[in-house]
Amino acid sequence: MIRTEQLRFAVGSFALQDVSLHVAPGEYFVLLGPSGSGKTLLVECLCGLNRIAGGRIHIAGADVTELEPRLRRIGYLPQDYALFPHETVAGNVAFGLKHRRLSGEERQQQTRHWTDRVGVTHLADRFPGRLSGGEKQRVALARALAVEPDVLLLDEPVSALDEYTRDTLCRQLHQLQRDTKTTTIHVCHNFAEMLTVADRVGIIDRGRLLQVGTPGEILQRPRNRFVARFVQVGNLLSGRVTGGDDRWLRIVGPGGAEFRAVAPPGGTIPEDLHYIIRPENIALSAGVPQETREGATVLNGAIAEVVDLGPLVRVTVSCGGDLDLLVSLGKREYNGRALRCGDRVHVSIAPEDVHVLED
Amino acid sequence: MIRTEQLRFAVGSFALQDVSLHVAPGEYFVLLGPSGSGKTLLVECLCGLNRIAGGRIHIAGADVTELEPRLRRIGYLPQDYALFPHETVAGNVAFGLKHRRLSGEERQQQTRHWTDRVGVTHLADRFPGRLSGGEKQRVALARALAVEPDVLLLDEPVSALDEYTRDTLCRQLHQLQRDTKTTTIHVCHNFAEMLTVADRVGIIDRGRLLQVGTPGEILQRPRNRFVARFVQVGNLLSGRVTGGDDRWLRIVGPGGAEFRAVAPPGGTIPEDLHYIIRPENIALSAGVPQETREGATVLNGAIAEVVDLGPLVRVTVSCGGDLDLLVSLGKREYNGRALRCGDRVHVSIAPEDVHVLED
Amino acid sequence: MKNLFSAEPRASTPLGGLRGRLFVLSMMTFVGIFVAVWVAVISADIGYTTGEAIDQAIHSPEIRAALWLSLWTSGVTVTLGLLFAVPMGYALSRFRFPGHAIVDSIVDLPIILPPMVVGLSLLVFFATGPGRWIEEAGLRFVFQPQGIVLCQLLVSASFGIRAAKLTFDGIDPRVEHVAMTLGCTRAGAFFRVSLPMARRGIIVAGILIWTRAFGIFGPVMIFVGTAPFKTEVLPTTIYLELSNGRIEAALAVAVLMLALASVALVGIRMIGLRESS
Amino acid sequence: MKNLFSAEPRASTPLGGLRGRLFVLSMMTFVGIFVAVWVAVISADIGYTTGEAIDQAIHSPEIRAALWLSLWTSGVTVTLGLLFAVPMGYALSRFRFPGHAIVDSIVDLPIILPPMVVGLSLLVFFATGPGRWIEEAGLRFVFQPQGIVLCQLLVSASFGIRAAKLTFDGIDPRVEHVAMTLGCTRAGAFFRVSLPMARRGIIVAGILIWTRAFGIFGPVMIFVGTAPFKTEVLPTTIYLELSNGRIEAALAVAVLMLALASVALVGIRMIGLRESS
Repeated sequence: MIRTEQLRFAVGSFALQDVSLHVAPGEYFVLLGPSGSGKTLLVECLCGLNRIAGGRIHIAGADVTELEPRLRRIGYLPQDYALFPHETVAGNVAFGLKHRRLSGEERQQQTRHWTDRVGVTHLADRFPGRLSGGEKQRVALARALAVEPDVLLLDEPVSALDEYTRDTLCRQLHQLQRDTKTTTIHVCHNFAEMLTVADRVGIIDRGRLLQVGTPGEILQRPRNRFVARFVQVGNLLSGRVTGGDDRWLRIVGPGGAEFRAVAPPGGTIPEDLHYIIRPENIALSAGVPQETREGATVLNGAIAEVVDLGPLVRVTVSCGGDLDLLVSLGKREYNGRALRCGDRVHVSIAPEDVHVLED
Repeated sequence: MIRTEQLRFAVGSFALQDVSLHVAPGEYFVLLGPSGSGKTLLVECLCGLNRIAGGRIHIAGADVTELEPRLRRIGYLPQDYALFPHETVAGNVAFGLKHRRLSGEERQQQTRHWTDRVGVTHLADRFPGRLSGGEKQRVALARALAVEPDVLLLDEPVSALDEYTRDTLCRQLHQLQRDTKTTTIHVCHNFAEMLTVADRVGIIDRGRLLQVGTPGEILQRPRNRFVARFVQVGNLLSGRVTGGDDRWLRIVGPGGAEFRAVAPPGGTIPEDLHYIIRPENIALSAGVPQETREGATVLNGAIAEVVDLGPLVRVTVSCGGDLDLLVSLGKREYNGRALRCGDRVHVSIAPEDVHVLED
Repeated sequence: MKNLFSAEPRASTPLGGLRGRLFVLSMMTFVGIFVAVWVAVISADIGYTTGEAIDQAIHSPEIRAALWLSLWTSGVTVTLGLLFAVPMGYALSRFRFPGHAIVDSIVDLPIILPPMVVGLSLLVFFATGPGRWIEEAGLRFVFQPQGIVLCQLLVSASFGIRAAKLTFDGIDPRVEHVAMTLGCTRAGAFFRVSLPMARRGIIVAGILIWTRAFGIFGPVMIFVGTAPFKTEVLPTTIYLELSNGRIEAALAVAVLMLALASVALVGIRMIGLRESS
Repeated sequence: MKNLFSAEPRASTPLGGLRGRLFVLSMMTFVGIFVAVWVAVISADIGYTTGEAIDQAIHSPEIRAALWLSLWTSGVTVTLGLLFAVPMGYALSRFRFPGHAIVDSIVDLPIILPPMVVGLSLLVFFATGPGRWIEEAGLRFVFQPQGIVLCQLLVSASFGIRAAKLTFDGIDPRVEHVAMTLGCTRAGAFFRVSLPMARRGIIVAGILIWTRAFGIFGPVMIFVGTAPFKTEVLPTTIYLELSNGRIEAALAVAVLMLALASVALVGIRMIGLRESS
């Protein structure tokens, strides 16, 4: 539905570099990156608010690279919503309809339809200055959807809201997108927010698209160290390859611990590399584990810290040397045992869960 | 170490109302509330930056209510750090030492000690304008700690930082506090941030301290609906009391489901009430559960949504009527089963896990 | 415009001991002196004038003519000034073009420049080269009422342009961006969104232009002279009446101007306050 | 001060069709006319004057005396003006006190007021009540050089106060708060933190006061007269030379003032730019 090819754009010393992106019809795509990564610039380029220096942009099959914003058939919800303060809620929602050949009555109906849809009809005569953050967001959404765009571009749609209303509004957003089947690109910097809505996600940093995939792929198989850190992978370790066969790579990590990892497909493998082990993939047991998967590394260590995060408990296991491993347990798993700081425990890690990074 | 009694302060239409707080020596206390709840105002009152309208403030046993900020022996780290832009990093850290009777050499030693401690010695000659957010935070921390305060007041110390550096800096902060044993009050609006550092936590809203307790207490036993929503309790339900005995209360909830709850201690129980069930306390099984705890409610429903949050999987179970229950499973728990949208499942909820709110 | 005419300071009154109170007191002393001086000066004006003098002044045909000339010239100046201020303020706020910094400096120049220099420059301009050509073509300014408008415009337009630029700077470009994605052209976004949003700032810009234009004296005197009934504006009247020893008449005119300026000031502050609330 | 003298607009140049380009063009037309007018006027000045005329002007004892008088009076005014501007700007920015809005309005008044009214008001003040008493006590202002300073101060101090207030508004009070928790009194926090942080804004405030003070004419003429070698400042020189038909001399003085104003403008812009970077 929306496709960019080798999109390039520079401003000052910052540049978007050869961004190639493809979002399928009806897909909810999240563009995730830290502040200053170029997310907003990219969205502005897609809107036609910045003239790109190179590459093409296609929306709904048509090349819109040279088209003005008003002809691109996009819905745009910028940061802080940018409602028109001199128009009422109804006036805001109806704004885009004035450029259609509609009778006054049709326009009213349409406006009413969309204010109903997002649940702000009771606020129709208010001015934006007197709305709460969540109400503003919904009005901006209705305004963008009222023109029935091919693509909806949401720039940090919940960042301005209070922590505890974000989750609710994210879910409403997702539901609305499911109902209207509008192709959506949602820009955000919050990893947890992405997980609640995304069909697919693209990680962006310093103007480059680093990895695109489903949330699960990004989570379990980050491509490089930046992505790994950004998705808070828990255990990001360095090591040196000491050998390997056609199945497994042997890596000596911090403290001399030896891990086996599934060899990454293709290409040469550097001698020094980085790899991740997700905290939920590490098994924890008091005694030496009886059943382990083939090739698993078993280490013993002491519990250094236990942090109760509610549904999740994060345990830090100190395995000697510089090797501190984060292990996460579900609350029920944790309740079954009595783990305390200082307890000696064993951890086991299967080769499938040791994921080698590209850099 | 720091104690307020019935502290009152009003500005415009907002007021801090009878805030009584007690933080023990060496404790890491988090003041958690949404924006506009009065957290920052309260910290400013503790600093002596606002003249309070009523009540007393004690620090280290002394009544400081009428004392100027400079005499209160506090370290203050405001939002955005407020470094002195016309002083170097070393100048910032040394700022408070100029009011001590120290020789130039002692002052340099002290400054060096604290820049070392937070790891910014290599930046000593830089001006704040050229530091990253994380570096600024550490300089501000060194500046506040250099005067060896009785109490350290941190106002949103990591909110200005990138999502993925927050966690690291929070842990460093916590470690530093453990090492220096400085009594600390840390203001924040982020629930997850609180969990990683807090010994105890106070929830504040609209100028009132709503609940004080350990993170676990707040999580499992929120006092009222505001706290429950704020700590994202997952399942906040309303119901009507239909009966009960000395052990359990019977509550009919949405969709006619009957729950048993441990009767809250003392006081009269209203007929209509709200209660919470944490997602990690709900057991999920495909068949009718064989073992349930005494008095447990067993419901059957269909899986409406499965969201993979990495270490955690959030499952929405639709139990008919208006009753949608969120259930959270640890990743390993989840991996053991093959749950799909539409599957029929049973959930069981023990009376101990149905917590009745005060309002 | 809350930057130029702002309201209450932020809340926070740190506790201070005796030294803190002395510090606040010493700073407030300067405030007190400043206020006292102005109150004394204005009181002297008002105390010394009489209703009768003002009444006489208003009924003097010469002063009436000057008042009328002042009003219509400053009215035209405000209109023309805003005609420049709105597009220029917008262009300086939104467009990036080569020489932006130079244009910005040229806009600032009249704010910095001594007004007498402007008057003399106009005189020289119309005495030489292209200026003389314009005069000879029949567009006469020197010693003409329309010359007053020109003087006023050159001296005051920049204040309007600055105010308009500040206003547009304060309007998030994203509201225009949204309007463009909703079907507006750039012009459409300007007229349907930015201009309505800027209306208060534009009114303030107009008042600022007006106060400058209305009070101008030096440049007007050297460019169009002080001919009664022809090029005499109210500040000229003060000068002429004073020269003729009629201090009461001069004072009556001054009090009139003071009253008008106060109305303008109250207008600006009310608009500013409503905006910030 | 980047609010008053600001730099480049924010980046973003939306795509526009023909209509978009026409819109931009029409707005830029106004910019073009404005720039063209000023370039023409200033060029006429510079084209018509000669090095010889400027040389003569500088060597004329009368003009030298006027230049010297202008320089020292404006210098004293800047000093006194800043002496008021810094504490008043700080007090208006930081302290809440009853009558804050009224004081704020009184500070704005001289910005709005026609300068001639200020001159006349001073004349009236010193001719009546307490003013006459001051004059009789030996503190003479009317028709005295020190009267020039008084005129300049009343007309220009407000610009400095506004600029100082804006500067302190732009300094986060939290830096003072931190300083206070680190052992400073309120005064200590002001002198060790806010004042050093405000130094560029204060320099700009000083330049603004100076440009006003240096260019003042009308009020000076009516309050202290136009006596050569005694109360003749440079703007007066322009008037006197022109009255005597020596337009070259007047122009030479005007070009001199133009040059000084340009230096002031460049100074402000450079300080502003360095601050925003």
